[in-house]
Formats: sequence, structure tokens, C-alpha cells
Amino acid sequence: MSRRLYLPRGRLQLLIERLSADGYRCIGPQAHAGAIVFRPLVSVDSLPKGLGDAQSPGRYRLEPSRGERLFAWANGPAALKPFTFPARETVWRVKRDAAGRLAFGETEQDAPPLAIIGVRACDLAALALHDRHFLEGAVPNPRYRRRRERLFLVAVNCSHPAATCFCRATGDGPGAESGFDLLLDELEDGYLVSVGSERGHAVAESLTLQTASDAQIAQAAEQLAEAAAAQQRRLPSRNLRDSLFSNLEHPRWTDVAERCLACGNCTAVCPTCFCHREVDEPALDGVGSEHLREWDSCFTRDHSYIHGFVVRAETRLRYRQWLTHKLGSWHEQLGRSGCVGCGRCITWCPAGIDMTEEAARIAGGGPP
Amino acid sequence: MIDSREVSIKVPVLARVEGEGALEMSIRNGVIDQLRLRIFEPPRLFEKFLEGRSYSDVPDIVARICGICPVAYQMSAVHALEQAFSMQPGPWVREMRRLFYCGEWLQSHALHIHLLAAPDFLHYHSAIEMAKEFPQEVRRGLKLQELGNAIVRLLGARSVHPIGASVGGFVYAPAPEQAAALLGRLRRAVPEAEALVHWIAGIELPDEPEAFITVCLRHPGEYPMNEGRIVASTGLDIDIAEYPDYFREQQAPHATALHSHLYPEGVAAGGGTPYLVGPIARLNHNLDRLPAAVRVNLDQTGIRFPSNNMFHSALARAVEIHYALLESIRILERYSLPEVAAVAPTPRAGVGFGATEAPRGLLWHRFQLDHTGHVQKATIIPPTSQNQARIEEDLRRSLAMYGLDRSDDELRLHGEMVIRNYDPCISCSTHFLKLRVERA
Amino acid sequence: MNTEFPIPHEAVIVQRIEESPDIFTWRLRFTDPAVHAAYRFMPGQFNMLYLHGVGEVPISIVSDPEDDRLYDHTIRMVGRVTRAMAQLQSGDHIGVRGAYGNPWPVEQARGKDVIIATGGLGCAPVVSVINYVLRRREQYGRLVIMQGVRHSADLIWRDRYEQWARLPDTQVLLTADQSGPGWPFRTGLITRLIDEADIDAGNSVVMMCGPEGMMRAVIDDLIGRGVPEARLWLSMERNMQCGIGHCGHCQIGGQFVCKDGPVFAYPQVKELLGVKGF
Amino acid sequence: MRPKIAVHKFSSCDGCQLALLNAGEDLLALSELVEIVHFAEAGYLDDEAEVDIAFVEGSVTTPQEERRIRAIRQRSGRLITLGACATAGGLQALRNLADGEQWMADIYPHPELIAHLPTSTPIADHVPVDFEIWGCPVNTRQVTGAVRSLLSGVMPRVDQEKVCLECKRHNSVCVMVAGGQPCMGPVTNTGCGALCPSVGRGCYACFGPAENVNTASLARRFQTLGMAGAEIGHRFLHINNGAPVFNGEGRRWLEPDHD
Ligand SMILES: Cc1cc2nc3c(=O)[nH]c(=O)nc-3n(C[C@H](O)[C@H](O)[C@H](O)COP(=O)(O)OP(=O)(O)OC[C@H]3O[C@@H](n4cnc5c(N)ncnc54)[C@H](O)[C@@H]3O)c2cc1C
Ligand code: SF4
Ligand code: SF4
Ligand code: SF4
Repeated sequence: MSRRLYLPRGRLQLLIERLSADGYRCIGPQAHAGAIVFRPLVSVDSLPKGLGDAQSPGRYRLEPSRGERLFAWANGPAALKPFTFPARETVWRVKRDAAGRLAFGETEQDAPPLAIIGVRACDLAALALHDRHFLEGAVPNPRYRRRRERLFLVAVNCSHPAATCFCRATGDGPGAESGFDLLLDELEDGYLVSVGSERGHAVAESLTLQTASDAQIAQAAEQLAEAAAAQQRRLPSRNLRDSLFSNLEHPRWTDVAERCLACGNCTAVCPTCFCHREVDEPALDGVGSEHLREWDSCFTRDHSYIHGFVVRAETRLRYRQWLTHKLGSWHEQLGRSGCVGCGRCITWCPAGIDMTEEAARIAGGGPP
Repeated sequence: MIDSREVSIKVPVLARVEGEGALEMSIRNGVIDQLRLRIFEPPRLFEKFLEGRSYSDVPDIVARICGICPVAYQMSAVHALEQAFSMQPGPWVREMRRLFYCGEWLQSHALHIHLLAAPDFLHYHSAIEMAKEFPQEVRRGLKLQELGNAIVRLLGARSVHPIGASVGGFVYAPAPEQAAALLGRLRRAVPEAEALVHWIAGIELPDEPEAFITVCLRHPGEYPMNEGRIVASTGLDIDIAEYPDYFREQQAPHATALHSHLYPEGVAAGGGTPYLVGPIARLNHNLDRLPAAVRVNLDQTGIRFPSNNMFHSALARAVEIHYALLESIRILERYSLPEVAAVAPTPRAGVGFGATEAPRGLLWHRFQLDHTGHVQKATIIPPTSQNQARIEEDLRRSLAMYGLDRSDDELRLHGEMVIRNYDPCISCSTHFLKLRVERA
Repeated sequence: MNTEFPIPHEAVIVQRIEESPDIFTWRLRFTDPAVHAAYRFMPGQFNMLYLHGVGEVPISIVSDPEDDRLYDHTIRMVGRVTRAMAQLQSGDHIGVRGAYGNPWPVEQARGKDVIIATGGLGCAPVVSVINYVLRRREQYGRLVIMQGVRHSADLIWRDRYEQWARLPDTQVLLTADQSGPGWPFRTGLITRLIDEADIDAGNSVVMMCGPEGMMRAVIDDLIGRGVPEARLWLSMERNMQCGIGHCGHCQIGGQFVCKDGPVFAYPQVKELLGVKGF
Repeated sequence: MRPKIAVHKFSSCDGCQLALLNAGEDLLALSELVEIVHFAEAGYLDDEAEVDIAFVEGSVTTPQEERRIRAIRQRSGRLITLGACATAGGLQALRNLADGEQWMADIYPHPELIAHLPTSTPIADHVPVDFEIWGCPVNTRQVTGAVRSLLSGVMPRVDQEKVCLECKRHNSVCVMVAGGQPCMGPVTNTGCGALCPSVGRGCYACFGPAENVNTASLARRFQTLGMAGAEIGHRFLHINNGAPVFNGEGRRWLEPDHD
């Protein structure tokens, strides 16, 4: 890592202004509808000053926190996924003329450059996984690529992990190591700034920052170590491929299915889940039709439907598919687990199912 | 020949009445012997299944009484419940409820005029058929209808059975950008609403002045929607809680529905009489509450209110469209985000009354609640059951005047037109029922 | 074209052939000559066929890759999209993108005996490879075709089987779990045919398609006879939305049927084949 | 030949028909694509005609309606139910749980003069239904979408996933997890666009049950939010109280020992 710089909190607005001047639409975390969510950001005043988040299985509450800090929370329901892999988009359009001829057309790939401030290490890890999935196969997705290329990421190291976080266990946090343009450590009255890319470098230059003091650097390191130490949850191991697949008939699958709502919330909040389906939306007149792609989930029936047969009709099989994929077969597909330890699937499960516990029971040989 | 004719006209489905009803009439020796407006709508028993439900379920339940005026049911209910809880949600909520109601008036009136009344007046079977020759007028109507729906959606997320109303206020406050965008659309539609009033005024219609009693709300400062006292052309002027002392519904043995009558001296004194609720009643009593722009536009048509011609009811609706549009603009021009969109209710035992002006007229609710805010008893009196006796009275008179020697078809069409003036929303008649016909 | 981001190209139905009351074959051509000329596929691959305003379905290509005039799909009417497709006539237009997936191992099989084992109703994916081998008869050893159906009445293309049976070096074995009158073939499970089939375990490549339980049984039997696992190939089916390994629907464990299959070497899917829920 | 369609009304609030009457330009476009032969609210009156597609709104609550739906079935190619009333008996099916006759007597001085059935039942209890469109009310998108599918020669797409997924697609913050409000989203059929959570309130299941629902787990969750048994029961015994999975769960919680 290059030289560490320091930005007093009072000058954070300059970063937003600089990015806006460079043509980025700024996005930042804000308290909205009872959670921290990424929304368009114009002023630092909209950042969640003095707010923290209390998270536990099936529960999320914003709580006041002491001091002036703007990033004294862990995360909200959505990672970067809605920006890079939107929940719904048109992939192509078609028109049928009077003679029945079809004209297919791509949709305009209008991705405005976005600068997202307040990105977490786990979010970056998830993004790297999506990059691999959508860009490194035989057929890269050009819409994803375009959005991805136009993303400027200002990460902030986690100083206040939630009780549901376990990024230390997956090796993805709480500090970010790569994948950002700029990285901040939030201190009591300002930010340690690290540069992660050429673009980030240019932005940092233009802000004419001071050099960070040794004390500030030490303080950031200590804070990060504390954040890591604060995390209680963990997974039995980073690679559960074999231990899960050798326990496909474990009684715990039935037990969890009694609680699981099969609602798909876990997959929707998961920053790495990529399943989507395609549907046609024809205009009433039968001339035009839009072919849409939208988030799907392995918890739906249609996900595994083939004619006359549903591969995973029961919740037990759907939950098993999700967990064995996330923690198991991802290793085969993308070389690592699909879990980055953000804890969202635990917090946002309306039934409060804790996947780390389920995984421990099933793969860790614990009691059912 | 006329004298010897015996006719019985049955209209198995009354076209273009929302809900399906039927008119039966027999003419013997040149006079109407029997006349019945039969309503096929079966009882859905809402008042009963409200019992035992929490106050917070009430707005969602009463909405389902009528898909065309769900806002009205929600508004009468929340006012009654808030009265029972002795709470006042404050000026922001008050204004937004008015806006919400404006949306429903716009939507419902535009639907009535363009899909139901105008095709009648201009002799088309349907608005779709009419659109071939009056494309601009129909499209203008659809646009005003959609604007009404858009207002309801702003505050209720959808236009039929909106989800935004709650006891204490609204579930959410619309974003100012959305309010501003809608304001722009409403402003652009003002000339269209003005033109609509002139178009309706220009359609030649029967001129049948008659004496009838009108009943509606009257508010000291504004055209009535959610608040006011109940007034009648008899001089009655009462608090809404006194309604049961002056009005009563009966299941008359010959009739097909509960008929409401007004007892000007009180129910105990007897002497009940049919009465009219709805746009004509509202306009007749509240002309002085209309903004100048609405009155000037109306005056330019040359038609004067108060009116005692039931065929002016479509015009009254058009005038109320104009009013609702301007009123929505007024409210949206001052729109700002509130501190809170709703005040949290503190349930307690008691009785509350709510009376508001549904598009079709006065809608009266009474709720009795226990200390946890669960409904013990509910009474809902919709406008259509109040107009029922009046419609039959009007039919007898108007058809006789029209000439009973006309062909069956002509009589049927005329009868339908008369009924349509009341825009009877049959689904909303929590009390409407079909009796077995007793024939002498 | 296979790696370009997928948007369908317009194709015209040049001919529609009625195979049975619920099976039809389309002979297609891309309307853009350049697209048509650039189009390449191998037996076992599939296309995503698009019906205007309705949706897409994955369908195997059954014609010969060297026939560059037209390419064929044989489709069974089962549900929403395929039933509506059955209504289209020659001259009508559809959308096509592909070809996708891994083909049958026609290279590995060269010089060896080819054993085909299918179950269920008309198994389109293997028709392509049978045709491929027959056209290049001299490059392959014996051809053994084993087909099992649940009930004798389910067999389609009987004349085609009979025609194949008459070819030299070709053995056709048919069986029905249950048979009706006039059924000249075997009755019983498909594994019973293996005894009759003349299989040189050391010099055969086996290609299968059909219900997974049936494939499992055939595989177990053949492994018992000494056929190496890597010479056993199967074509799999899963729900498919994108066809290019992005949508996640067709996963079987770590494998994506659309890009790692649909034709798999047995070791690739061994662990989960026939396991309920995958 | 344009297909002929009819829209029939049974016991209902008329809200579902508004999906067509509120469709604006689409209503005019529709009238070009199909021939509307019966749709009383829009002025078309040929109740007796044979049609290709019949839309039915409302539930069956009178003997006359029982007869009428059978006759409609006979002269209709495809019969499609519109909304909660037609598909599950509607809110008014609450009477099925109570003493409907007593209710009648409480409201009407002469209930014996009113021809009615003791129950409110969905259309499918009386005749075969080809396709069901859920919602209270159904929306224009659903209805024109169904018409479009049929015009294209296919049945409409059946989507029975849960409201939650759509809620997340809209990036709404979960009102149950973040707000402690009861939400029926995890057991409710998609189709509305997850409206309620998008404005910060819990779903009350106006689109009926989704596939593969776990009502028991959700009810237990409601309990942890501090709700009493009857309140939990009422969540299920609401707009779609007649849907069997909701009915069963709801009634369980209304039993006295369940509090
Ligand atoms: C690689 C591959 C090759 C195939 N080749 C052929 C072939 O050559 N001929 C043939 O007749 N059929 C083939 N199928 C099966 C064919 O794709 C399905 O029968 C078809 O998708 C059913 O669509 P439907 O809309 O008519 O049925 P519905 O039952 O209405 O299905 C609705 C939707 O579910 C999905 N779906 C349903 N069944 C399947 C399935 N079996 N596989 C994948 N998606 C499915 C589709 O998106 C479909 O549109 C193949 C399937 C795969 C995966
Ligand atoms: S389902 Fe709901 S909106 Fe539709 S008719 Fe019934 S009550 Fe009205
Ligand atoms: S708010 Fe309701 S619908 Fe949305 S995710 Fe939460 S439980 Fe599901
Ligand atoms: S969220 Fe639920 S209650 Fe609200 S509109 Fe949708 S289905 Fe109906």
C-alpha cells in the first residue's frame, strides 16, 4: 500500500464535489426506512452521522451512536449488487412487423458513471466474485462490464461490525485490501486515505491531502484489529465443499425447513447470489416485446422446474441447494466459497435462520 | 288504445350501472302500477365481519365494499374511528385527505361521465363506440380519470383499494418530487376540465324540473368532503352524530332494498320522505364555497344552480371535476414533507361517527369500539341506499311525463337514463338485496 | 457467434415436418445470410429458440453439422412455449441464439464402437449423434442403439428404428417396461437389453440420454462390464434461462448444464446423478 | 376473427373490472384486438353469447349465481377468474366461518325474503376454471398480460413466488426485520409489485397464498413480535380467508387455547 494520507472530516464534502465534478453520480449510505441504504448523495450532511446498527438473526435496528462518526455501522440490506447487477433490466427488444418478420435490438447500455462511497470489504469481495462470474467466462456480459467499468469505489474499513458479521472467518474483512479506488479508515475527526488505483490517485492528488501521522496510522490499525476481534460468528472452515456434500441426508435439513419460509430474502440480500430468470413482456398490441432479466432465487419453484417435474419441490431441498452451493459448489465454479461473511442472510431472514449455525450443525458434525 | 295497454318491462341487467341491477315495471291502463328497481347485488355483510377486528384492519376491509369509491369508505371510517379515540391528526393529514378525496372524485366522476352518462346522452352503447366519433372527448375523459387515479396512487400506491390510509393519517408521505411531477400534470389539465364543463352543458337533455329534497354536508369554510354538518333543503342542520334521529332505513315489504327516508321533524314524529344525496345536492347547498374560477366557468354555460333538474347531475359532476382539479393543485402547491405522516392512535372504548361526501353522496359510518380498539358494532350507510327511494319516485314521475305510450324500448332507455343520473353504485350498497318477487 | 453476447437472430421456418401428433421438426435458416454462413454447431449442442412475446426454450440441434443449408430441431409439445410453437407454419419467423453447450464426444469415439442408450419419449439429443455416425459410417465401429420406453405405445419413430436395424454393423434393441399386443420387441427394463447387446467394453463409447434413474442403472451395469467411466457420456436437462452459464438455473452441484454440459462425461456428474434435489 | 370476450360480475366490489375500465388507452386498444360482447359496466350486454374468453369477477353467494356460473361455463371457451372474490371467495367468505344466517338476521328485518346462500365460494367450487388471476384488486398489467398471452396462443404465465422477492427487487427495506411490523409477504403470492413494503407497511396478503408456503413458521414469527393469537389469526383470515392454507392457519390461531 502506498503512502497514507489524511482528510479531516470537515473536508469530506470536497471528495463528493470532486467526484461530481469528474462526472460521477455520487452514491452514499444514508438512513432510510429504518436501515442504512445507498442513495444518491450530494452532501455529507446526508450521511448517517451518529448512527449505528444493531443486527441479530431476523432483526435490524438503527441506533444512536456516540460522536461525529459517519461510518459507525456495519452494513444495510443491499450491497453493491443493485448497482452492478440490477434486479431487473431489459436485455433485448424485438418488434414484429405486419409480415411476421422479427427485428431484434439490443437495449441502449446507458450506465452513468457512479461513485459509491462507504463500500465495505465484504462488498468488494463479493464484487470480485461477480466479476469472475459475469466477465471471466466464455461469454462475458457487456452490460455488467460497462457498469463495472464506470464504477468509482470509495471503501471504508469496518470499525463497527455487527453481531451478524463474520468476514474475518471468510477472510474478506473487516479491512479492504484491494478492489477500491480509494480506501478510508474513519478516525475520530477524519479519515486515513489510501489509494487503490490510478483513478483514485488522481482524485486523492486533487484533494491536496496531508500525510497521515504515525499515531493516526497506528490508531486505524488498532481499530481494525478490534473490529476483527469483535466478531463472534464463524464458519467451520473456509471450504465446506466435501463436508456438506457428504451430509446431504443430515436431519438438520429437515429441521431448518420447518423454520425456513422459502421466501428468497437470503438470496436477494446476498451480494454474491447471481441467479436470474428471463421473462418476456409483450406489449398489448403484439408488436413489440421486451425480454427482461430479473433476480431469481433457488428458493422459488420455477428455479428448478423442468417440464412435468420440479427438481426441488420441498423447502428442505431448496435450502440444501442454497447452502451447498454457497459454501460448497462455489469452490468448483469460482475457486472459492460464495460467502463473504457480510451476515446479511442472517439479519434479513424474516425467520431469523442463522446460516453459520446451520452450516456448523451440518458440516461441522455438531448435534442436529 | 293507450288505456288498454298492459306492459311489463324487464331489464335483466341494467347496462352501465356499476354492479348489476334490474328495473321492473308494469303499466296498467296507462298508469304505472308497479315499479321496482331490482338489485341483484347479494349482501356481503361487511358490518358483521368488521366485528371483532382491530381498528387498524378497518380501512383495508371497508375499502372492499366498493372498488369505485374505496377512498370514501376509508375516509368515513378513519374519521369515525378517530372520533372514537378523540384524536386529531393535524393539518397535514387533513389536507392530504382532501387531496386523496379529490382524486377519487376526479376518477369516479370522469368514469361516470365518459363511460356511462355521455354514451347514454349521445345514444351510443358504449364509450368505446362513442370514441370513434368523439375521440377527443373520450380521450380527455380517460385522461382526467387517470389523473384522479394518479392522485389516489400518490397517497395510496394504487388507485383501487389504496394502501396508504390509516387511522391517524397516512402510512407514508409522498416524496416532494413525485408531488411536484403530479402538480405539473394537473395544471396542464385545467383547460380540459373547463372544456368538459362546457361540453356537458352543451348536450341537449330533458328539462324536467321537479321538487326534491337534497341532503349533504356543509362546512363553514370549504366545499364539503371529509367534514361538516348534515344539512337538508328542508332546513335541517344537524351534527353527524344526530343522523339516526332524522334518518331511517327500512326494508319495505314491496321493495328490493333498504330504503332510507328523511324525517324532518325527527324519526319519532313520522312523515318520512325520499331524498337525494350526491353532486346536485352538494352543488345546490355549497355554491358559495366554490372558488371563483369554477363559478365563472359554470356561469358561462348559462345553466344556473341551484338546480332542480336531475338531468343536471352529469353537469354537477363535471363542475366537481373542475373543482377537484383546482383544489388538488392548491393543495399540491403547498406540499411539503410532514414531521410524521400519521399520529399513533391510543385505542379506547367508545363510539365514533364519520360522514364524508363520497362521489355519489353522503356516506355515514358509526363504530362502537372496546377498550383495545376492536370493533363491537359497525353501521355503514352508503349513498346508494339513501337515493334508492328517490330513484323510484323519480322514475314514476319521469316516465309518466315522458309518455307511457312510448315503445318498450324507448321507455327502457329513458328509465335507464333517469337511473343513471344517480350513478347508483350498486356494489357499494352494503344493504342492497334481492327479494323474491311477490306478484299479485 | 457462440461467444458474442446473446441476442437472438431471426430465423425462418423453411419446412415443418409432423413427426407424430405431438412432435414436429423444424428445418430452419437464419434470414441474415452472413449469420447463417457463420453459424457452427456440433451434435449434442442446443439452441435457445424464441417465440415472439412468449419466451425461449432450449432445444437440441438434430441435423448434421456439415449440412450448411438448413439446421433442424425436433420438438415435443409439452407446455406453454412448445405448444404455441407447434402452431407455427413454414414461412413463419422465430428467434434463435446458439449454439451452446458441449457436444457429444464424436472425436473420442472415432474408431470405436458407439453404444447409444436412451429412455423415455423420443430422445432428440441422441438423434443428432446417430445421424452423425451413420453419415460417417466408416470412421466408427459398431453402432448399438438401445431404447427403452415405459409403455410400448410410447414408442415413436418405429419405422426409423426398423430402418436403422437393417443397416450393416448396426444393432437396434427396443424394450418396453410394459407392452401391449403386437409388440415384437422385448419387455422389461432397458438394462435387460445390455445382455443382448454386443458390447466390447474396452473399445466402446457410450452415449446416453433419458431419465436419470435409467441412466444410472445403465451406467452401473456397464461399469460392471468393464466400460471405463470416462467413456460413458450423458446428456442432461435442467431448467435453462440464459444458456451461457450466467443465470444459475441449470446447476447440478458445481456443474452448469448449459456450458459444462449438456453432454457430460460420467465422472463430471457422478456424485450427484440421480440424487433427489440436484 | 377477433376473439370474443365477456366480463361477468358476481358478488364483488367491482374493483377488479376497474383493471379494464381504468386502463385508459389500453382499453381502446383492447377493443380493437378483441370483440367485447358482454361487459355490463362498459355498456356491452350480451350475456347469452358464446365467447372465447370469459373473465369472471366475484364469488358465488346466491342460488341464482350458482345457476348463472354454470351457464356461463357452458358458453365460454376459456374461463378466467379475476381477483380474490372469484378465486378464493373474497373477504365476504368470512361469513363461512360464522353463523351466516344470524348475521343476515342482524342486518335485515326480513332475511327470509333474500335469496342467498349461507356461504361465499370461489368460482372453481362450481365449475372448472382455466386460469386464475389473484389480487384484490387485480391490476391492469395482469389482465392485459393474460389477454396478450391468449392472443399469442399461450396460457398466461403462472408466477407464484413470494412477495418478498419482489420486495427485494424494489430495494425496499424489510418492515418486519427493520421495523418489527407483521408482514405476510413471505407467504403471499407475487403480482402487486410488493406495494405495501415499498411504502413502509406490512403486506396483508391481498394477492393470496404463494406456492410452498410455511404459514406455521410465519405465525410463530408474528408471535415473537408480540402479537396475540387472535391477531395472528386475523392476518390469515383477511382478504383471502377462503384460501385453504390461510384458512387452516388462521383458524388454528383463533382457537381459545392458542393465546
Ligand atoms: C439442453 C436441452 C436440450 C433439449 N432438447 C430438446 C429437444 O431437442 N426437443 C425437445 O422437445 N425438448 C428439448 N428439451 C426440453 C425443452 O427445453 C422443454 O421441453 C421446454 O423448455 C418446455 O417448454 P414449455 O414452455 O413448452 O413447457 P412448460 O412446462 O410450460 O415450461 C415452462 C418453462 O420452463 C422451462 N422448462 C421447462 N421444461 C424444461 C426443460 N426440460 N429443460 C429446460 N427448461 C425447461 C422453460 O423455460 C419453459 O419455457 C431440451 C432441454 C434441454 C435443457
Ligand atoms: S377481489 Fe377485491 S377488488 Fe376484486 S372484486 Fe373482489 S373485493 Fe373487489
Ligand atoms: S417487508 Fe415483507 S415482503 Fe418485504 S422482505 Fe420483509 S417480509 Fe418479505
Ligand atoms: S404487498 Fe401484499 S397486501 Fe400489499 S398490495 Fe401487495 S399483495 Fe396486497
